[in-house]
Amino acid sequence: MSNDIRQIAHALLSEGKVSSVIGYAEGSLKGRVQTLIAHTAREAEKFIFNENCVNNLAVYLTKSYGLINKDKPAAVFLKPCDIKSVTALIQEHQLRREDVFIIGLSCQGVKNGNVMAGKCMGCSIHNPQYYDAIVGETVEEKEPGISDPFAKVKEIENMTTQERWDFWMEQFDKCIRCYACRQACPLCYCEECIVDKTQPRWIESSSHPIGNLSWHLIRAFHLAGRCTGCGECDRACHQNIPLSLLNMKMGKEIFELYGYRPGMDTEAKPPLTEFKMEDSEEFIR
Amino acid sequence: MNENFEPKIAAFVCTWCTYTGADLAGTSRLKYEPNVRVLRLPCTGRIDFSLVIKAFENGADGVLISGCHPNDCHYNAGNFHARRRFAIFRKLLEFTGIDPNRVQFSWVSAAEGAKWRDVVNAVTDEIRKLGPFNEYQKLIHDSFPFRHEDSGAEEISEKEQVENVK
Amino acid sequence: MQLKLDNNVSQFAEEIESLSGLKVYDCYQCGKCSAGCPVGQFTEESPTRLIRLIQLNQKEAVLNSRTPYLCATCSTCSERCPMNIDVAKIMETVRILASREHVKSPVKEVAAFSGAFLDSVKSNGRLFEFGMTISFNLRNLTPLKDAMLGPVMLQKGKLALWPRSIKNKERIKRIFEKSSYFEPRAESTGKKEH
Amino acid sequence: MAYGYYPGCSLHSTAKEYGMSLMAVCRKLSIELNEVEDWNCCGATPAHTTKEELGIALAYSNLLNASRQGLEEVLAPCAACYNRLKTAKYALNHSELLQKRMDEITGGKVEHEVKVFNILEFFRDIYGQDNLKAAILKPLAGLNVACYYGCLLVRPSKVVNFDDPEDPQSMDELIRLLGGTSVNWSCKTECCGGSHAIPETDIVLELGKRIFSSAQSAGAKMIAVACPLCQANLDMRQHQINEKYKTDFKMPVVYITQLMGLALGISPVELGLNSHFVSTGELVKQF
Amino acid sequence: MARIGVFVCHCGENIGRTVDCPEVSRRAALLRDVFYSVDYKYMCSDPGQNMIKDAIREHGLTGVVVASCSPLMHEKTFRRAVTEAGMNPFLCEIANIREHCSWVHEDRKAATDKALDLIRIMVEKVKHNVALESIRIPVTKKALVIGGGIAGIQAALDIADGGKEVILVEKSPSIGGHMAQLSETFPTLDCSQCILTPKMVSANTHKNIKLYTYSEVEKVSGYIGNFQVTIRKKARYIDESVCTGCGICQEKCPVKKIPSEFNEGLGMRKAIYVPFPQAVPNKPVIDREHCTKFINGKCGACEKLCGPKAIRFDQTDSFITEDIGAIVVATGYDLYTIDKKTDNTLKGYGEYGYGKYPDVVSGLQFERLVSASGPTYGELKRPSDGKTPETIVFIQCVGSRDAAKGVSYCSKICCMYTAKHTMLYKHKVHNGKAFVFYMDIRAGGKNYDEFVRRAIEEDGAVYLRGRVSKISQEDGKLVVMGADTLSGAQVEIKADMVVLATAIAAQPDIVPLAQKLGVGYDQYHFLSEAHPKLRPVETNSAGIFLAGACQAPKDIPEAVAQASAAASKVLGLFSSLELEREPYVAKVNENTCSGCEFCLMACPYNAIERREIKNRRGEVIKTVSYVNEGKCQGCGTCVSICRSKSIDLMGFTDEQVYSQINAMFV
Repeated sequence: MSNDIRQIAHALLSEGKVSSVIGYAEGSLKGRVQTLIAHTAREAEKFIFNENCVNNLAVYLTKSYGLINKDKPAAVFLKPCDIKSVTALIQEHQLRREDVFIIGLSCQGVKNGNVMAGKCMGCSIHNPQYYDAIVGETVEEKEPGISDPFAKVKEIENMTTQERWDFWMEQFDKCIRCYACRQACPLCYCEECIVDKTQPRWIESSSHPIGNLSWHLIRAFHLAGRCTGCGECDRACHQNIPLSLLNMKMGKEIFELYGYRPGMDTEAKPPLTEFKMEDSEEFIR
Repeated sequence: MNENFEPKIAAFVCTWCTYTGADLAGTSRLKYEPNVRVLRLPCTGRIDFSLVIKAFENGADGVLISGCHPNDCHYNAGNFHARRRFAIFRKLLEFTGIDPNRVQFSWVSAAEGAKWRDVVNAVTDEIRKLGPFNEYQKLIHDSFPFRHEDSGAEEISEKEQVENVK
Repeated sequence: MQLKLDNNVSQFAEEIESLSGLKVYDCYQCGKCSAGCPVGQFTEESPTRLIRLIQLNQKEAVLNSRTPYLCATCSTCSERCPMNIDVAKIMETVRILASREHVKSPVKEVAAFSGAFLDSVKSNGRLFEFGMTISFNLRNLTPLKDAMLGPVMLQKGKLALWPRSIKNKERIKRIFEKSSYFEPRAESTGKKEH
Repeated sequence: MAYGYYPGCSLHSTAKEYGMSLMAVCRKLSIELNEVEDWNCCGATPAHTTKEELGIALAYSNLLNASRQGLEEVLAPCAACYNRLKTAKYALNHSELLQKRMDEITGGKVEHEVKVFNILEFFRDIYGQDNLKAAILKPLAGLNVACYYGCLLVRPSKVVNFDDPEDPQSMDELIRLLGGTSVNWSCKTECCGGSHAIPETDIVLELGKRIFSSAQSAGAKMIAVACPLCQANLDMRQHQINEKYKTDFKMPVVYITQLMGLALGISPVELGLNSHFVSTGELVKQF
Repeated sequence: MARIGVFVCHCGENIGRTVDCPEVSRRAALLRDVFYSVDYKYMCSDPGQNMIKDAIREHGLTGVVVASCSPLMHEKTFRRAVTEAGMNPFLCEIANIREHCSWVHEDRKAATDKALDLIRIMVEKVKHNVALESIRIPVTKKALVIGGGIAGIQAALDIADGGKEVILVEKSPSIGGHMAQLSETFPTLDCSQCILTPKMVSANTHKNIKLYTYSEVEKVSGYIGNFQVTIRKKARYIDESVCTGCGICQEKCPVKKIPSEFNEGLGMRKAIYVPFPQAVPNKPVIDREHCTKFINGKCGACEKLCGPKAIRFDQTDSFITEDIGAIVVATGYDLYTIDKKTDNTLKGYGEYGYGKYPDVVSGLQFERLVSASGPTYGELKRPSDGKTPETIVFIQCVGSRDAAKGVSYCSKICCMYTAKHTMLYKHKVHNGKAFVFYMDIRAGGKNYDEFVRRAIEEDGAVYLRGRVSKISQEDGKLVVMGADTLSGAQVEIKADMVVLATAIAAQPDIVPLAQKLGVGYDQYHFLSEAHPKLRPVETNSAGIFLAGACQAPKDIPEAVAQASAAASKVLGLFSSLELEREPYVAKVNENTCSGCEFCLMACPYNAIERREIKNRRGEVIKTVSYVNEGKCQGCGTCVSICRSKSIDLMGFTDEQVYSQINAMFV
């Protein structure tokens, strides 16, 4: 498979179809991969794809990396799940369709460290649905590895209010506010994050309990109806805060209430920018 | 929970329906609990969920959000947007262990002075039952060891003036 | 005639609604059902009036009305009702309810016919017209009704003399035993279809 | 071509010429009909006006047999049977509760969907008009026919969902296809009181009279039907009507399949045209 | 450093009774940044207002909080007062200690504490208030009226008589609308055209009205006072400036058999035609569907015979763009189609045989049959054989109040025009009999019920309460099978003619127009007013008004009344040089906006647009949101939706709200 990858990358660059190709290359450590941004056909030789390619390269398509808005599109290798992020970026006008060349990778699931990544266990799409080119023969679609991807979420839902509070306070207490979660998230592209806003300061910046709680509440809510569940926030957090649980919960509620799944349609209206007359209001007096 | 505890409740209301309805409650001399502090905004559409968080950070035991009934919104749709926003936000609070009943939502029209009274009383009563928001108070205390719980705002010491101005 | 009404005025209507899954109070008495009813000139209460009586809780009058028995179940009323009420179904419901509550049919011929018909089906699994006609006429105490038709039909080979039963009669027996008066309906009945 | 066939009680007796003519036509067109094994009575009006579930169950048990037999398309020539089978299907599609009950009552479950067709649908949609056209030997030239659909073929439209309930056309099209003329008249879907054929004679006489006079004033020489009840009613009662209302109707009431048979060159006797109460002589003469 | 003044009002006893005002003012003085605090019996009185003005001057206050009644009562008063003292009005805020405090609480201490809290909250807000200028929007004093029926004509004339310019756009070749088709009008039975024609003529000749017939609104942009409207002038294939309307072309045109729209298909017209004799303008139009010249290039008779040489076969649609200040929508109604839908959704009134039996006609067709200008020149002859109907049946609520086959609403005018029809009938056929099937008689209105009674008592119309189930044809008669629920009997009438009072429906092509205008519409596509009771002629799009049946079924008097109302709204708007609006609008911080366009999607007013930020070399660096102040109504929905807080709402800024919350509980 890695061969096809190099071929297509080589072709795209040598024929000058794209300004750069974003992909995976062997990492310095065994079993780790690193991101490679190739600008010349020669570099394309380093590209690989294997079960260690867990990270979501869509993040490099956010403006801050300066790889888009060139005269030519940027090509990027994406797993079916990563493509959702690109869809979302296009939907949210952060990326013009013509500025990206999506090379879809069929994927059997990837590893996080030496265990299968959580997102893969609940995954049910293994072949790209939306792409410009595709490499690797289509793999057979199979049911999610685990019966219920929301098991952990439900576990927390079943706790008492007090237990939930204690659980999250313990988690948030670990937060050192390094914002790695923000950095890793393809959808945290705001030019100025609300947390950096000082006039007024909505979120206490120091990593004390109040600031941490506010930050994680606001982060979770800002991703409600947008998060595509790539799980990069979890991976990025050195404090091992299960951040994606909050996003999953939001996603679950959004789907149950408004039947919306993020990252599926570049033309769709995000659920919190629209409404229906008949939306539920059981909680309103 | 303690019966003689007086909850602090922040209310965010829209000008056109609820605020006017509350005015009507006044002109009709209806009596209700004095625990609510009303903050007037043009529309529930303007009520960002972070206002709720801010209210808790400032020691509120409960929050009440109120606006126009569906289809009555002066701005056509602000209340519909708010409805979705808070339907989801409540779920988030609940999930993180904050009792969603601390954030109450109601439709009160400009004609519903009596309903405003009932809502305020009911909400005050409910929050009173829930008791003071100790969990959050504790966070506040741990975060701002220097902030005095009840510095009566007026008669502020020089020290604090400096504290707060910076 | 005088109607004595009280707070239970909608009791019967609600009973009919929950049994039939139809919305009785949707009827605004336009009369279109009555206008097109093929048996209209043979009935005392028009369908419109019958539904009105249901709306006004006149259970006894309704269960004893001849209209539901004379209804030819042609569904013209249901087809043309501006409020999408299946009027024929209401007739059917009243009839079934009456038999469930053992109200004697005011139109004995129809009752007798149904009885005879179902007996025949029950015992043979199929209809055996000749036997059925005879048994109907006996039940109906009009042994010679349509007697002149009989021979002609026989000669034209249109009445089979011996019942052609089906093999698996158990199945029919079971159906007759287990079937209840009304089909089960969830609480939220009367979903209108447009 | 082989299809499922649900004759229903009448086609073996009162409507035997309907059965005969249908068989003759199918033989001619080499259509193979497999009778639903051990079928039972659909229950007709008495069943569903006595017990709602009985009406559904009797029909359902036939669908059950059909599906066990592996039949996917079943022809129900009798309009009443057709209507009952369709009603059962409709009711079941709209209520899972009912489906459960039926499984209990009949002790079985329909494995696959069994499509039910009336005679007109069958020849129009399944066999195909072109095929039929090709097989015509003696067009019904100069034959003025009043197509009578009655109630059960077209109503309730949301259940049978077959043709326009107010002004259906499928039988008229068929007649035209056979080379005949279908008159434009207004009693196409009026009720003949069929279900009261035996108990409430007065009603059927009145309704029958209306239908005949309408057909006559529209210039029809005969009435074509696709329902044994209608046929029996209008044919058997015609002289009673004449007696009661001092009218002089001499209007053969024939099955659509009999007319098809004539057009396909089948002998009148084979089509049972001799077993009518009102003489079909005039008609037969031409063939 | 802020210098805030607090002014506590006793409102006589109203506040003073429960709130210890002197105490409140004393403690307010201790609040941070409060440099002046005073209480007084009546702050809204002149002496009270002077206290405020003086304090501003003497102490150089930067902000004022008046603790008094609701801002909805006296905010304007006090803001005017501070302005007189040279302070920007938006630096004055009200703390509502009456409606929200003294009147609703009994415990004096609690009330006093709350009053102080409310003041503190407003003090914190006013500290962050900034001087704002009311938004002034220039107004183009030219109105657009869409639709040339009676409502549109009336609105246009009223505005024009008010001395303002009007553009009147009508999609058909002549103005006049449905009213021009009517024979006589209820409840007075005066001839429709006698009262309408003069109005049509003056609409055409009025110096302030520019008339575009056979034209449609193509595009609408802009906002109140400043719309840009593009009008498509469809090709008539006639040079109107040359055509004298002599009519020779119409006379000589060989294509005769085209059903006339004006006569509801009961009469025929030519391929080049003037829709009706009194048409305005009296200029023909060529129907290229049927014109032989367009079909096969032959003929061209009209061209040859036209004296002034006005025929232009090569003419194409032209476009005109106009600057418009206000728009009146008067697009009127259409009739519900009675006959079975082609898409075979077993709907339609098959049972009434409309379209099948020629003598079953619609109400509007009946109008044409009894109209002096109609195909029979006012003589009532039935379509099938020209025979005068001796028995006629009118059926009301055909399509109306019919959830199954039509619409659920009441079409409102049918009861009246059916009564009128029975009279017109009786006046033309003295020995005839008219039967009416109805469900309810809805004749609310001046002299309306009297009118219906007249039909029954004087003209002998027989009213039967019930719907009709079926109409069939036997021996040249229409057999009407109905019911009379009052007697509980079936009714059969052998009639010569049947008239169906068909439902009023919205214009079939209204939705695209409504969307161009940004005007809402209901499930039946009738346009939505801003408030059902208090703003019946306005829409939720500022500067766009409604007149006539485009909003809901209406009769002529109502349509005319609403048209005049809309006109006066327009004139009111035009009476000022500029519009002044509270400056509570959203503003975008273009530096931090990342252009996700969530605000743009959520804005209820489409007030948010895209703006491209370019560098010196003119290359687009990024696209951001931009608020159109003219359209923004200041709801703030965008503010809550913006994740990066890059939008703020003037008057209710993040900073103001934030500091208010901080001041809530201490």
